[in-house]
Amino acid sequence: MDKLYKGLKSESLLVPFVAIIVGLLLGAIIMIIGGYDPILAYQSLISKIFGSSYDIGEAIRTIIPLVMSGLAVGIAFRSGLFNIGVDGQIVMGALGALIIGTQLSLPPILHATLSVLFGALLGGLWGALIGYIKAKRGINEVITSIMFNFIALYISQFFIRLFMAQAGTQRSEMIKESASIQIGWLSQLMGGARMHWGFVLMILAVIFYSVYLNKTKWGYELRAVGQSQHAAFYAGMKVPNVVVRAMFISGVFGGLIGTFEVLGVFKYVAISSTTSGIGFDGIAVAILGGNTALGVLLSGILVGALTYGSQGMSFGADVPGEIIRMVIGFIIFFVAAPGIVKTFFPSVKKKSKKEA
Amino acid sequence: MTTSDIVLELKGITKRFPGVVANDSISFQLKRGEIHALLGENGAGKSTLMSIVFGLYQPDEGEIYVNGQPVVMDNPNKAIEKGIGMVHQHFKLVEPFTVTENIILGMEPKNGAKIDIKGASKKVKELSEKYGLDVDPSATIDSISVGMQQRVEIIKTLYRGADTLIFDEPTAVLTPQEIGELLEIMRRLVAEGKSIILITHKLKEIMEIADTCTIIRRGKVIESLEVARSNPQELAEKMVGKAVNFKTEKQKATPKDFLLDVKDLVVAGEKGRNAVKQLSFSLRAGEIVGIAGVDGNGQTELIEALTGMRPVQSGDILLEGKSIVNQSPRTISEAGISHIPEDRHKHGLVLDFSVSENAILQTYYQKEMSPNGFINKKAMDELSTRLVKEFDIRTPGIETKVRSMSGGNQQKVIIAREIERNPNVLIAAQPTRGLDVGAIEFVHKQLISQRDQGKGVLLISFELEEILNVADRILVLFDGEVVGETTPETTSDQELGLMMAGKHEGGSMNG
Amino acid sequence: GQKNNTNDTGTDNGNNEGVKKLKVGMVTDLGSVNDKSFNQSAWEALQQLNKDYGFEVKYLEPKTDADVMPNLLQFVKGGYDLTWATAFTLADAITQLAKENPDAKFGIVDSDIVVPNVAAVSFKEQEGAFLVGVIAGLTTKTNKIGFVGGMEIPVIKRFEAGFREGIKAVNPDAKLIVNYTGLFNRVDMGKSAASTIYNDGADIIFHAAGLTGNGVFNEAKERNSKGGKVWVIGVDKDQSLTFGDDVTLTSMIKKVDEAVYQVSKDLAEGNFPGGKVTLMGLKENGVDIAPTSKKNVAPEVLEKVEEYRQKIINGEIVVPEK
Amino acid sequence: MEVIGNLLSGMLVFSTPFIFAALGGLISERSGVINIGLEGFMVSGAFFSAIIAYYAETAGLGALSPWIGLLGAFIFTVIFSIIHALATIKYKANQVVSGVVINILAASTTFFFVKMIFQGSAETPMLANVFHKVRIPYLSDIPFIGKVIFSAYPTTYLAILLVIVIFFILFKTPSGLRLRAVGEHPSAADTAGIKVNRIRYTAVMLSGSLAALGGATIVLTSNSNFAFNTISGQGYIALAAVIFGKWHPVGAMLAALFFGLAQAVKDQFQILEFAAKIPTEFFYMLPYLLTLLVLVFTGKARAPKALGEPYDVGKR
Ligand SMILES: Nc1ncnc2c1ncn2[C@@H]1O[C@H](COP(=O)(O)OP(=O)(O)OP(=O)(O)O)[C@@H](O)[C@H]1O
Ligand SMILES: Nc1ncnc2c1ncn2[C@@H]1O[C@H](COP(=O)(O)OP(=O)(O)OP(=O)(O)O)[C@@H](O)[C@H]1O
Ligand SMILES: [Mg+2]
Ligand SMILES: [Mg+2]
Repeated sequence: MDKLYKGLKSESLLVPFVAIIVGLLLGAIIMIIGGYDPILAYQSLISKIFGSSYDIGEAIRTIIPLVMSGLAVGIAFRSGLFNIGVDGQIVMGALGALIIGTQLSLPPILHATLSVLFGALLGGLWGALIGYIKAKRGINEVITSIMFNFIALYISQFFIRLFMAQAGTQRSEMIKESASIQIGWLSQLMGGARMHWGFVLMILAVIFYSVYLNKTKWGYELRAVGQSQHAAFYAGMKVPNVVVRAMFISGVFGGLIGTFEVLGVFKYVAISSTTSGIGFDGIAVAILGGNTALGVLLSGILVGALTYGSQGMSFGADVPGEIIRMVIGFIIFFVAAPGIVKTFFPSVKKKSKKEA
Repeated sequence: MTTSDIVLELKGITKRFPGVVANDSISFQLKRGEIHALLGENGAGKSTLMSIVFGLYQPDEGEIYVNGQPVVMDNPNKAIEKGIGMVHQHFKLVEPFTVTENIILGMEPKNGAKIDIKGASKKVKELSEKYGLDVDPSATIDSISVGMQQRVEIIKTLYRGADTLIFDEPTAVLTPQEIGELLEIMRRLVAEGKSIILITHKLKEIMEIADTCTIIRRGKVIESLEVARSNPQELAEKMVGKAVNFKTEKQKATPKDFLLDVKDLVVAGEKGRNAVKQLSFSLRAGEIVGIAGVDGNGQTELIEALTGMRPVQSGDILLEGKSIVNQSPRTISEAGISHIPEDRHKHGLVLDFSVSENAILQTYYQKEMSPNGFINKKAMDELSTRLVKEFDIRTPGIETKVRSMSGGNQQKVIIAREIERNPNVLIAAQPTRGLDVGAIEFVHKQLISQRDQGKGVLLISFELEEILNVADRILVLFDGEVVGETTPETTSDQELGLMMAGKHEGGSMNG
Repeated sequence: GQKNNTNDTGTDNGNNEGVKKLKVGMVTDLGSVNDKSFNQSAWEALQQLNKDYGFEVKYLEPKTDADVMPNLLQFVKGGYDLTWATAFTLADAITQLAKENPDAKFGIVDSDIVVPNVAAVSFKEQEGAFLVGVIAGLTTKTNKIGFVGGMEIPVIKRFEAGFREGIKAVNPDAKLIVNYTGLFNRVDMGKSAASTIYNDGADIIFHAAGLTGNGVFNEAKERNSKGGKVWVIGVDKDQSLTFGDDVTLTSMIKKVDEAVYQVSKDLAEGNFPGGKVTLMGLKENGVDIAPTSKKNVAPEVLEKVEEYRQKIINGEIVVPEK
Repeated sequence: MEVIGNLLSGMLVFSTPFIFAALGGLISERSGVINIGLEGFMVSGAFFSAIIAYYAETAGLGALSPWIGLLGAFIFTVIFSIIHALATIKYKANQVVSGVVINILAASTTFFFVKMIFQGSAETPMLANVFHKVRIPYLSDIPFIGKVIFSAYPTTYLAILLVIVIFFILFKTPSGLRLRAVGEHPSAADTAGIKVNRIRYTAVMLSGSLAALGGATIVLTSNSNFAFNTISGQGYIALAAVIFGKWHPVGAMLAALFFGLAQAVKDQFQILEFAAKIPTEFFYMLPYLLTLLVLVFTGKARAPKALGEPYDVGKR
């Protein structure tokens, strides 16, 4: 208890903690106004997340893309770039995995590996292209990202519809079983939840993110460029290359999300009229996690768990899932503007002042 | 003396920042029509005090009286209303705006709903004529020189009807000519009945123009004295709290092999025209070559060309006989050139990196610092700890972000890093800008010690005093060309000044 | 707030003998249960079942593709007797779940999957579209007719193909202008597409574009309010009820509610059509033109429609799917 | 000729919402506050216009109701823009994050309220009274262009009028000068006696309301109601138009028009004979591809210098 208190005293932990509590409380207030039962709602939420091994598994499945997306946005942020194009990179990653997964016939592990790699590569190149246009033509990456999201969507639709469509459906054909990255035994253990190797890759990605940025010379370059392009240039770094590299890595993270969804969850790609939006949630996750590896992991877990749990809320308490989106919004808001929390909770303010 | 002669009085002003007491119960009086200098080391609390007077910061304790009336200065508007104007150390000008727009900002004359730009321009013209502050009202700020920008700042305060003007290190960024002109302007202002507070690190200027000097050390007022009854030595000692040495001690140079040969160098400037034109010179081991000149005569372009940061149009640069022209900054730095850049915030440092991260900015990728691509934290920390010690960098620790350090200490981080690399050639651009005398002395010593170890040092400075004190040989740069070469022993301020203005009398010789 | 379940015991009104009270759930297509389209039709059927027989019914609206599985499973685990999926996009999930949970029963709309414990219901949209094509072909004054599709996918292609054939059958000279907006949910794009087509001279547009189709109606309304006279042919439900009969020439309806109601009731009566695909064409009364059509469609045209209906029903005409 | 006429009128329809939202984005960004929440503000505008116009209609206000809806959208969106303003100005939150939060909150809250107000319905009821194209007398009689340009929705005229007004304010009046100064160099503005934060508050709130007009336009001219996907990405396009238009009202308008044109081209091309051979995806891609190409060839723009930085007196 003492330790817990000590941990909480430090502002970096206290603010998100209070933010989560306040966010949930606000959600409860809105539920009461809307005539719902918040206690039942949150009970259903919790029991949806932890209710069964299936639910735990599926909650993890929801968390994986969010963490990856947070990493994708985060590494760009750290390099001074704002990548709102993760959605497009996801699409390209999925397309890449789908192409290899459906068009080639290879032995199991090799096939899956190649599919993942190709998807990651496509995602990476898609990101790198944004970086390249920024580095060479000075075009703001925000607009290029937006345009690239749409373009990716239609490129993918084009390929699926013309080359890989499953007759009579609105989706591609299935990937070959050899390309699957699902973990059958684990899924069975988890009551059929869609478990896949993406989980392991996600953990590796988190570690990579942390080590690469903080411990390697390449990460040092990324951070230097992120903080001051001029100083980086003065110090002999090839700034355009670093920008392209950062966006490539960001794109690889995005692309991996796409490969996980195709090879581990759905086994096909649906022709859908919009991108997934996971890339935008990634912005929230990245910021909530302060763009650090551990932070992104934790915030991804939080956002993912709440998102997954919200379905239980509508089943168990008839509460519309939008409420949870609001709660997520509130939480990010309070974390981003800690001053608000401090204004409302002067005791927090006092404590954190002493800390500073 | 009646109270009405005191235009501004501060009583017991205290301002605390986390970890520092920037101003410790400061009391201060400004008399009508005087020029009152404020002197103190970097971080002594001068800027903070003036920010309080101008309403940017609120003091934790103490009162401010203007013309004998107590005033709560809670925002700059209040100060402006009370006739106080401030010319900030870092100019507060909106770059894409015109001179007129900057001056009228916040007090725009109107013509219906529209700004009366014509009327405004006229008013600006009038003011500039009255005080001899020549400016072009329709030029944009980014197209005029630093000296001009400062005039705009001065007109801005006058336009707002200021009686009391505060200048925070106004000469740090000016050329000798411009400094002369500024001092002239100040005299004229005082003659018009204005009162002036002048913050400067240059004792010469205080001696030349100030009536009174208040010395601040570590946030406390040490003394207010009449300048006419004092001397630079006394001022400096009171400021630092111990004896100081002005003239940097140095032996005669013993130049050896040629290290750097620049031949017919042509470099393009920002606006398409050539900023460096057919420039030739050389630098030998064991000498300090000073490049004197007014800002904007090709210094920046020359330095950037030498260090690979800007492409060269034609000509050659040889380092120990090998051409390094149009090589990347990395290649050049590896070939043995260190570079203390002109703009420490923009180029020299990653402000949000720690001291130790900044210490490896040039060497992070090398074997010793990052074997197998992983940065060796231990080596990095050892290096920075050693540099902090050897170069007397005042910082709470090596993990401190350099952004929060004082300008002088930031500069020391750069100097330490660049010297530590043990270069053959050290290019030092404006290495002491904005530093106090103690820090300046330190930097000069470092440059000379490099020379004495057989390195070549190229010192680019707008400060004649610095050039005369430190350089062994002086080149004068004008309009992208070397218009004269001389030595400190054989020249004078006047002669250098003439050459810098483009008069070829000092015996023009190229190379 | 509105409840997404209805479990108050229905009014016992005699006709529920032999009908077990079931728990029936449904998972919508990505979209809402109040979409004024097939999600809503299906839900209305379930509510009707609640009223008629006291079924306990509930729906879930997945927010992303990934939510589909857990949502379906929620019903399976919640002990529901039957779980409906209201769109063929859910077919893969249903197939998998049905195999993993052989004791659970599922229904799916718009799909032809064959799994023992799944009752699939599929429609022959092309047959209905053929009939509205006949109406359009005979009603047009400009000999130009438009079609606005959502995405270029097989179902929508069936609408287009049937419509095209219907027009061709009665008016070979009429030109069909086709525009796929690429999205089912962008009303403004539907409006713009309609505007382009009407400007090109068409006077009737048939849409199969979900919400995007609302834009077609809005454009037609605006034109008519300024003295023009253009028509829209609605889809899925009788859209004259939403948009008024001054613009709605007719609608091609898909009786999703009928199918859902019937299959659910069959289960309660012990005749669950599992492992079968119930194909609902004109013959099975699964597709039709809106009952309100006589309001705007000339009687002789309706006669023609009846003629073709018979031909299709007895197989004289086989309407192509693409 | 006919084709071009169609294209231009399609362009005006599509670009009007972008113009409003881009103007909003521009005002906020000119004051130094990034506004990635345009999407959310458009959602809010669409939502409020739909329900307010609906109630006005029910109250029997007839043809006046779309105007009331438009005004309502403008006013009530302040609920959201004040959140963005407080967070970014007072609490110095990361501006991008705050924008993302606005987008999340606007989408979830409005949809939630639609469900609450209309008994679980996913959309608001269809409006009977929406804006219709108006012809400007005489001008619309000019052959060819007259029909296209002077026969448009009132919202289109309003948008163009606002472009002119905002241009005038930004570049000719004291308020505009101050706004731009605040976005370029807040501490210069501060020392010149300008209340930096007050200007930013005004700009951000105005920004939200202007973007709301964009959302309202979509409801009141083409959609006739509000559903959860009424706004799906238009805000981001408007943001692109701000940057593409180099933070200048006329530039932003041109960018918006360009984008609207690209959308209209997509429709027009499809009905042409040869189009049948081209995959439809190509047409869908066209607006974005064209924008990208134009961008790559026209090069970069300079953002307001202080964009993204909370104003902090003590910051060096
Ligand atoms: N905004 C601030 N936050 C925290 N500390 C500050 C701030 N401003 C100044 N300080 C601290 O106050 C002290 C005085 O700073 P000040 O800027 O007044 O020095 P100065 O005398 O103007 O120095 P210089 O000669 O370098 O301009 C320094 O120790 C500095 O670190
Ligand atoms: N936000 C801040 N946090 C901490 N210290 C600050 C801050 N702002 C200013 N300072 C301190 O103020 C002091 C003086 O600042 P000032 O603006 O006068 O610059 P300086 O040190 O003279 O350097 P330069 O002239 O190169 O800008 C420094 O010692 C610095 O540590
Ligand atoms: Mg200072
Ligand atoms: Mg200083």
